Amino acid sequence: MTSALANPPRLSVRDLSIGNRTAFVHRVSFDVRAGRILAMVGESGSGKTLIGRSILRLLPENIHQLGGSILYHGRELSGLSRHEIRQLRGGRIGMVFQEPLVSLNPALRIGTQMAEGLKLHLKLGPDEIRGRCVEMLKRIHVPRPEECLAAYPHQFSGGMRQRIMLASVMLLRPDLLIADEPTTALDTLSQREVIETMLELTREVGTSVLLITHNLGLVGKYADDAVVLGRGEIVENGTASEVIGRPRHPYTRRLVGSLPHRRIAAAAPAGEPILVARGLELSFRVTSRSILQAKRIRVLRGVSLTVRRGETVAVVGGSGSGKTTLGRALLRLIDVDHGSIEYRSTDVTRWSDRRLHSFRRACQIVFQDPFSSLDPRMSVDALVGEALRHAGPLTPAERQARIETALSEVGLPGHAGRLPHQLSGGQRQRVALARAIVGDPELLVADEPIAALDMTVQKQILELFQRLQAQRGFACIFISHDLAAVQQIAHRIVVMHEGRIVEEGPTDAIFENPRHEYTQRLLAASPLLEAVSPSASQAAVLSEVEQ
Amino acid sequence: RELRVANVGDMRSMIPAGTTDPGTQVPQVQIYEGLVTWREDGSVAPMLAADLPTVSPDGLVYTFKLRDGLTFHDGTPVTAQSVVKTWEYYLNPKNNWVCRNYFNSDTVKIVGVEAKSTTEVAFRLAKPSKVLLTQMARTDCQESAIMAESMVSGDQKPSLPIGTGPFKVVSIRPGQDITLVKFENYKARSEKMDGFAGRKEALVDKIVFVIIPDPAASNAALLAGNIDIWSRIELSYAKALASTPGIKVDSAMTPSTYTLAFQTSKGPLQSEALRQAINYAIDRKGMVDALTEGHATPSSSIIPASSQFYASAAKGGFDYDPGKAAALLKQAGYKGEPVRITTNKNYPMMFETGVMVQGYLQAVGINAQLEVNDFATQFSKYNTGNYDMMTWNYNPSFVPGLVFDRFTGSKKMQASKLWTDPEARRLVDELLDTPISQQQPLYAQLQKLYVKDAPMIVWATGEVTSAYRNNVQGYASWPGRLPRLWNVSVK
Amino acid sequence: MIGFVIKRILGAIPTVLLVSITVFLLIRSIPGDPAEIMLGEAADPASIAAFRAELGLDKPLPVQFVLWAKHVLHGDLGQSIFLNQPVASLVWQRLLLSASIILIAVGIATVIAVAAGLFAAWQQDKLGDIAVVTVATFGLSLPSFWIGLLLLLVFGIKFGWLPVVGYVSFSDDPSRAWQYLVLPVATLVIVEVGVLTRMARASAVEVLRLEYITHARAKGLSEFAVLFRHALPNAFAPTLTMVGLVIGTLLGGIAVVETVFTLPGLGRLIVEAIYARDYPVVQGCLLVIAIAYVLVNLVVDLLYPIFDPRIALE
Amino acid sequence: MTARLDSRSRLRLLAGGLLGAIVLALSIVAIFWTPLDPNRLDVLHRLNAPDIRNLFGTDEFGRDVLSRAMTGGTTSLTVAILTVAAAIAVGSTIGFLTGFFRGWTDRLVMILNDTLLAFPGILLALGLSAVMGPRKYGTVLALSVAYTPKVMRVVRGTVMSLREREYIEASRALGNGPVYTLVRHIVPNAVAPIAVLATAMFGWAILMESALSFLGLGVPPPAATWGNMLATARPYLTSAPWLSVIPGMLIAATLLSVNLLGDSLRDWLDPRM
Ligand SMILES: Nc1ncnc2c1ncn2[C@@H]1O[C@H](COP(=O)(O)OP(=O)(O)OP(=O)(O)O)[C@@H](O)[C@H]1O
Ligand SMILES: Nc1ncnc2c1ncn2[C@@H]1O[C@H](COP(=O)(O)OP(=O)(O)OP(=O)(O)O)[C@@H](O)[C@H]1O
Ligand SMILES: [Mg+2]
Ligand SMILES: [Mg+2]
Repeated sequence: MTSALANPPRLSVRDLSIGNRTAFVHRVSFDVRAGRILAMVGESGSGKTLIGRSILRLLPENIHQLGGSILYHGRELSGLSRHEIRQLRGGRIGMVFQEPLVSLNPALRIGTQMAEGLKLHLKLGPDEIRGRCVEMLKRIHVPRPEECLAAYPHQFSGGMRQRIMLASVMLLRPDLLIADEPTTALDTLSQREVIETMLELTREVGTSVLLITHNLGLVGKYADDAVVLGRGEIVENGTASEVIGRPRHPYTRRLVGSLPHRRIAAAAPAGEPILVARGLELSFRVTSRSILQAKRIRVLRGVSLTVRRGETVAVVGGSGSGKTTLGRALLRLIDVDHGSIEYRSTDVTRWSDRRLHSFRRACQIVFQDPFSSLDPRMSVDALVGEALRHAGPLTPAERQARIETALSEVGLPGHAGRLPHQLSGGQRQRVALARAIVGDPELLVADEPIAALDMTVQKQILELFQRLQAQRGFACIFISHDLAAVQQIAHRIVVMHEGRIVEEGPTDAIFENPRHEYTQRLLAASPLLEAVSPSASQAAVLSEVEQ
Repeated sequence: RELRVANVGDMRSMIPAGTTDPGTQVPQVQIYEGLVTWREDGSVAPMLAADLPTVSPDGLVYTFKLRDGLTFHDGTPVTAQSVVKTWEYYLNPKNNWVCRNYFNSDTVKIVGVEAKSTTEVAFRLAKPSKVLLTQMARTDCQESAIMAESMVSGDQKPSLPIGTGPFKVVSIRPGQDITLVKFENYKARSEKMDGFAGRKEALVDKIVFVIIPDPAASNAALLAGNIDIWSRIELSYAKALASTPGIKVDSAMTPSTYTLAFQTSKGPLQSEALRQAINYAIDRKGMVDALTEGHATPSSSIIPASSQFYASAAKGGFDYDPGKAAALLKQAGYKGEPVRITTNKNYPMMFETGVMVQGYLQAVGINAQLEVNDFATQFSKYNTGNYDMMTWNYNPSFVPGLVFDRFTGSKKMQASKLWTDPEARRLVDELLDTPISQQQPLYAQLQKLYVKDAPMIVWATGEVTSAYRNNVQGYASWPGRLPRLWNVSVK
Repeated sequence: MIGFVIKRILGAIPTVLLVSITVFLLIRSIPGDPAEIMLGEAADPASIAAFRAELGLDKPLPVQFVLWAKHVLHGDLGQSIFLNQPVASLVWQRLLLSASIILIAVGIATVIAVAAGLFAAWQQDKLGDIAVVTVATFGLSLPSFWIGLLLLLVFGIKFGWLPVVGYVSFSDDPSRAWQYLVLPVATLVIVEVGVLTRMARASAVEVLRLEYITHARAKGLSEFAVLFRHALPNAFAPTLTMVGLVIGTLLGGIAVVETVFTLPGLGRLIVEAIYARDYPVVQGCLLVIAIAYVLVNLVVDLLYPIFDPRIALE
Repeated sequence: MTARLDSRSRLRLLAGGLLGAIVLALSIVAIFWTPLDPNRLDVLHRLNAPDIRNLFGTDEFGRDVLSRAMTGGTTSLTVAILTVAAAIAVGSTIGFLTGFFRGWTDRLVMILNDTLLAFPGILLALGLSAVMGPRKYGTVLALSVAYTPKVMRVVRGTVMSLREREYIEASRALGNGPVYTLVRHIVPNAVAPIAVLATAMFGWAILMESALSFLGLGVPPPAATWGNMLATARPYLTSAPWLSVIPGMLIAATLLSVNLLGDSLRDWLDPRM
């Protein structure tokens, strides 16, 4: 790593404040230097996304830059005309958004969306555009790139969409790339592939990168410099190795210290089974416009699973392997084609919603995409309070107390009146969590519950799970890409691959002795997990989190 | 040289008087001719017949002689056989000819039509009648016009009407237009034009009847020069049109009366005093001003103001006298029972009449309510007698007696009859059997009876008001109402 | 997709059948009948009854309906009572004209509405938005007969640019035909554009807040491209429902415009046939309208996936 | 929900409210008092241009246009409000229920709905008038019958797309009954298209009344409505323009107000404002 000082800043942010009536970001200053990668880490809700967006003047309505300056190659960005800023967007400064799944236009073909920037900024002809797109898609390992250009976003799995987003931004060889959590939706295998392709490309072009992430592993491995944000202010600033290796500020210390650690010898409690699924088969109808008839794709192919009281079962597997679908099917949110689901020894596979009353109350779910699972018109307390409708008679005060407890347990006090769109990604996820636990469920299906959370909050949530489990003995199906978290919390692991359970066993057994070839690959993508211990050295921390 | 004329609707029947709506009548009058027709003074004149028929001494056989050299539009000659075929068609109940009733009633009953030679044809009656020729010449029956044989025999009906008139039809596009061209082989009479009679000469090569149901559109079309003649204008436009340069508006009194029918045998209007009160309650002058822009003559007489008998016979009608109306109401013991005025919006004039009458009736304390239907519904109500009072106009005739004939009689025979007084019916029968010169006292008697019974409201004698562009020459409104497009040229 | 189309068409049979039966009963339950109208005011009851019998109106209604339906299944819609033409050809000619006016007008109205709606949504609450909304509201406040007449007065009479009455079909003289369609089309556009604009605006407002719009901006696209390439297709789907409804309504409701401009279209034909109680024509028209309506819905449904590829045909 | 209106919305609310208040006030006053008798014929003063006696002029029967416009407002607004309320109430209830629950009732209702939609309004109106006879509330009934299927279709479409949203599934997962989910989550999120349709229908109802009165199903004459004032003003478009301008302006003002208020309502319900 070269010295930061010898290198003039490409992007220089000085005393930046952002907010509406109150400031969410206070006087933040940092530099991104030529060819270097600046990682921005920090608390969820600390303003990272807002800072990224403010550079391109793309703040949400009602939120404004309140003060400070953003200099790009020494030019003040906030003083540029609309036309000038448009020249920069995409062409010079590329941006990958935090929610890649909703960043592609559902109505336009991938090819059209990729070509747009090229046509606009580089004025290329159609053939050349096509050539470049195909080449780029090949580089990021999208199979059949020619067909891909003619397809629509919804025809791809989450991981693929995230890669496509990145490709379309990198196609233009920007001078500065702002990447806001570019890998959250990816499994370990894809995550590594994507981040490495991205960095390879930036290195080729000499792009500077502002990488916003919760993943300290990424920071340690790839970033040159790092800034740490806490409550809208910069608390620490330096080279990545300094910040992670010798954290000075208490928050940074906590952050680094919150890295998940392996639970030692946690034997699965042998409670009575709550939910037993046998031979679940499920397929979706998909209509493709090119082919004149509908076909069905099989998503679950004979999945059997038992969850016992007090037990946490982790479901891991590649993107698109059917984990979410399994979770939804288990809770009878979608109907299976074959197989049976027993709740407390009663077959509920074909019960109507009406009869499922007590089942629904006892089994809760945290959806993978918290934003779309929250009614946009309801405030946080109303959303959480809704889960208490069936919790027996409560006085308004009791009710309020329980809502507040749940919110503070997930680390979100004082946001009760907010609406979902006024929250950061991590905050939304915690609302969903609070809603799921407020009613004391027997079983919780948690679909990627911590993907958007920073390490400290992650830790808090994982601890919360463990505590609740100890106190109330509830069972949990924990769907996650995050093997470190899985290792910490799960008693048992189920590995899914292409709709089948390919391997199943106690956590330790799986981690130590994976038998199935796919499991082995999945674990191999995070090769140094073995070396982890709670009191890790700097090197160990780095390797541990590089999943 | 082409004449473009607005027509309110499609020609709904190829057969003369197959239906009696104006959209059908106006083009047919240019196409068809009967044995006899009207002069402007109301007398009957020969048309296809060389002269008026000879009548056998017993008054049962009328023999017509056809003019020589007449041909139909399809080139076939007009013969006595054509007349027989046409009349057999008319009289055959299966063909449902609209006017069959007029020749199959107590007054006139034709029992046979025979060809005496190629040009001579005889009509045999069941009993002598004074009105055979009058009925035959009826305009609303299209002069009982003679059609080519292909129109009446055979299964394959031609798609265009084939008559003998000065114009023949070359194309019909429903909803759009009817195109007529000059009939080159037309053989005109030598007498000068008088009413529908006399010399007819096509001075334009082509007439296009443009079908325009909407008065506002007709008005616009005339202003824009897209049509040359709007033969019966909507009177709301009269004033504005008259003041437009390049457009002439002219008006002629016709024997038509504007009327409202009463239901005299049930409902509130059984009361004679109430009916009279209503007649006194309306301001006929005001209605003429407001509804016709002055293009009508206020009158309460059943005898049209255009009639020669009007001046002498139509005395002692109803004046506008709200005070008298109030007194009559008291006499009738009227206590606010609702009186329905049935009208329709298909004919704006009828609707507005209803509105005004309602206004006047309410002003004297009659609880009048408008019931607006579509015309067909109203028609059905008229036929079944299901109404209290109704805006209703009769097809006019140069012989007022023929109109009386239509509404006078027993409701038991026909629910649509209004004037059920047997004495009135007797007088009408007598009238139809009396030569014109001796009719005056009978009309006077009828009028007196009418004022007492008040079976309807008559509020004005109508006019026909046309508007046309200045380049049209030889055209004028006339009492016969239907536009005559022969002897008309365009500059 | 072919399966979908076939299924939808088969699924429309109950609708068409129901429309036919209702029309059949309804039109006959309204007082007045063709015999009375044909024979006129002077007719006596006996001849009316005879005429009714001739038209087959004396038979019980179910028998009449079955007879009619049987003919329809053999492709025979019957003969108009008043117009000297078979119903099928009459309806077909009229439908062509009405359909072309409606489609052109709704097409233009949709284009204008979507553009204006997008613009208004983009300018949300600014001057441009207020202007668009106000103009659209005025369009909603004026009846078509009034607008049509005003256009006639101005362009037909005052300037004399366009003919006031008459009609020349495209097959007769394509170079003149358009002249007769300009004003009616303009009238319909003015009448319908208001509601479509408001609908487009409402959905565009929602769409413009979505993340991929911000992303499109982040690519450096001009606002025009953002609006028309990215927001339009997504905002269009809800407007499409409305477009389908408007076309459906106009199929039966274009009579006013056709009357004002004296066009021989289907709307006028229905109204005139209803007034004249020309039963075969009314039934024929309604049958055709019901089928056309079903087809319009089908096309709308088939168009949906083009604007929103996530929607699957089911 | 708390009011979250920003200054622009407040301005809009104010403008819409003011316009609406004026129109409404005129119409309410007309119930008790009009400058002149709105139905009194006065043939001596036909088609008078506006002057001191008749502020808005007189019509073809010499009736005072101002007085007629005022009573016409009462009638038109009553008809429009009742029609829109009925159509929205019935149409959206059915639309919500069938769109949400689907099943064979949905299919049946859709067939009926399509039947009504494919039916030209005029025949419907004539049929209704034949069945009921002309009545004041016949207009409301006829218009409601004509508009209900439209509302239903729009609502059903919206509901069908909303019910696929994940937060609806989340509500199910919480054990909420379908009715609760419908009322609490679907209805509030379907307000925008319904509001647009309702405001448009308000205008249609006012105008359609004139078309219906053409068929004899409108408000019985001589009572004025804005719609039939416009219709009868047609022959006098050039010679007596005040006859069309006054009702036209009143309709426009009403619709503008309704639209502005509708937008305010939407803003108020909109989480993002
Ligand atoms: N549209 C908005 N209206 C009001 N507040 C907002 C809005 N968007 C974001 N905020 C608030 O601004 C703060 C910063 O949000 P931001 O999205 O930048 O956080 P973040 O650091 O990206 O968090 P995360 O890691 O969870 O994505 C949060 O407290 C959030 O609640
Ligand atoms: N509604 C749907 N219609 C059609 N296909 C679907 C649908 N939902 C999911 N799929 C497909 O089913 C497969 C499994 O999806 P699922 O969401 O269960 O994957 P996952 O294991 O949760 O993946 P990820 O890790 O990306 O969340 C994927 O290929 C996906 O494309
Ligand atoms: Mg963020
Ligand atoms: Mg998933």
